[in-house]
Amino acid sequence: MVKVEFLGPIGKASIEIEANTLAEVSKILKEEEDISHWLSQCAVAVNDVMISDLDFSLKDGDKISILPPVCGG
Amino acid sequence: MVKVEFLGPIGKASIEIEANTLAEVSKILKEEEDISHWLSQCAVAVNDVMISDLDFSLKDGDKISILPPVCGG
Amino acid sequence: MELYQGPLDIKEIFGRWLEEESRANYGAYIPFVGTIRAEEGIDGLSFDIYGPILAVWFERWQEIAKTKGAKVKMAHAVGDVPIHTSSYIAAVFSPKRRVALEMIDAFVEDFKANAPIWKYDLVDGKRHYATDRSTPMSGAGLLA
Amino acid sequence: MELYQGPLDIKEIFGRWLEEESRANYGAYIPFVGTIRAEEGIDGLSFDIYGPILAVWFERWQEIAKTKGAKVKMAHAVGDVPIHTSSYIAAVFSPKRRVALEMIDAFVEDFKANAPIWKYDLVDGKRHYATDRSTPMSGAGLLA
Repeated sequence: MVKVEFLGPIGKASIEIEANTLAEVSKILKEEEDISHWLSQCAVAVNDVMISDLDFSLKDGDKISILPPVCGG
Repeated sequence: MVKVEFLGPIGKASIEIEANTLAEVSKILKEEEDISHWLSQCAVAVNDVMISDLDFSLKDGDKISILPPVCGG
Repeated sequence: MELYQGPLDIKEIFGRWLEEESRANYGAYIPFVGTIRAEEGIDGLSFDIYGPILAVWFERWQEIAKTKGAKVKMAHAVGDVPIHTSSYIAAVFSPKRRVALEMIDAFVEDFKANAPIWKYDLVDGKRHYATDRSTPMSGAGLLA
Repeated sequence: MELYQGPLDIKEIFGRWLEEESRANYGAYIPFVGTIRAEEGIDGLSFDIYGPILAVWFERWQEIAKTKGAKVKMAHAVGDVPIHTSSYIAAVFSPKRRVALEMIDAFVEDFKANAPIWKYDLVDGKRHYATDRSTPMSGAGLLA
């Protein structure tokens, strides 16, 4: 199981899913009605490290963060 | 008569000279032993306005400032 | 890196940073202060921050600064920040001015684009996500 | 434009400027603080300033800033400034960050090149003109 957190304005509670790669996470999230439309705008981190590889493999207990468009300052 | 002031590190007292243009000022200052070697590095102001024209004409009472290389900050 | 609930005490932070580095022999200290502007009927802005990734982002900048003999600092507000008060201060210290002038620009721009902070307009006590002013982070769209 | 005998009280100036503009709806405030570095056995630096031409120089920058909706401020020390104290603070206020980031760079660089200020190293109580670090002003050599 891995945990998926939705940050900032997405406003959705964390979920736990079974996934071995980010590609599998993608597949599952695309089916979530309230999240799928965010995905094209969101970056991804695994255990607080930004990741840009869809084949990145996950292990049990990993934390995946979904980061929508930012505007600090 | 115009007054010529030597600013910053030049360390020379002001002088009063007869001159109708900056070209005439140049001619006179080149003959001053303690100032001539500064001239290639110095900018010039007339009545506190920076001037870059040697033909600039002067009137009685004008103040000419000789400004050596700067380093503020 | 400093995070505060509500508006920043800019004078306190500026002065403390000045003192912290007063013996470090830096010739240039350039802070950038971000203040909430009154516009479009907002009462202020509100911010969410994801601290762990902000810390990683900031650590990378500390390394970049170190390679140039410089130092970076930053503080940001969490939650509501009324107009005419400040939500952000970032600063670069460096021995020479060119490094500091170039780094404050790069640091502030990268902060804007890649720090995990979300901004909301505050209107009548409600938060409205600032969609139009927000930027997708590097690598956005991976899961789409 | 503010000139002070000896080192600047940077915290006082920074805080006062912040307050002066606190209702002017600027989103960005970028000060540049210049501090005397300990190097080559100097006790400090010393400065001569020719006020009238500095005022003209600064007035031109106020005009440039105004055309971009921004504001510039500056303060500089006259006379002796010991190491680890500050001789210079300049600042830009502007509604948006890009204008402020670009203007503080241009303002500080032009100041360095064209403000009528002369710098001396202080060693054993004596002033030595900083020839090697000084720059001829625009138009230098006219009378040569």
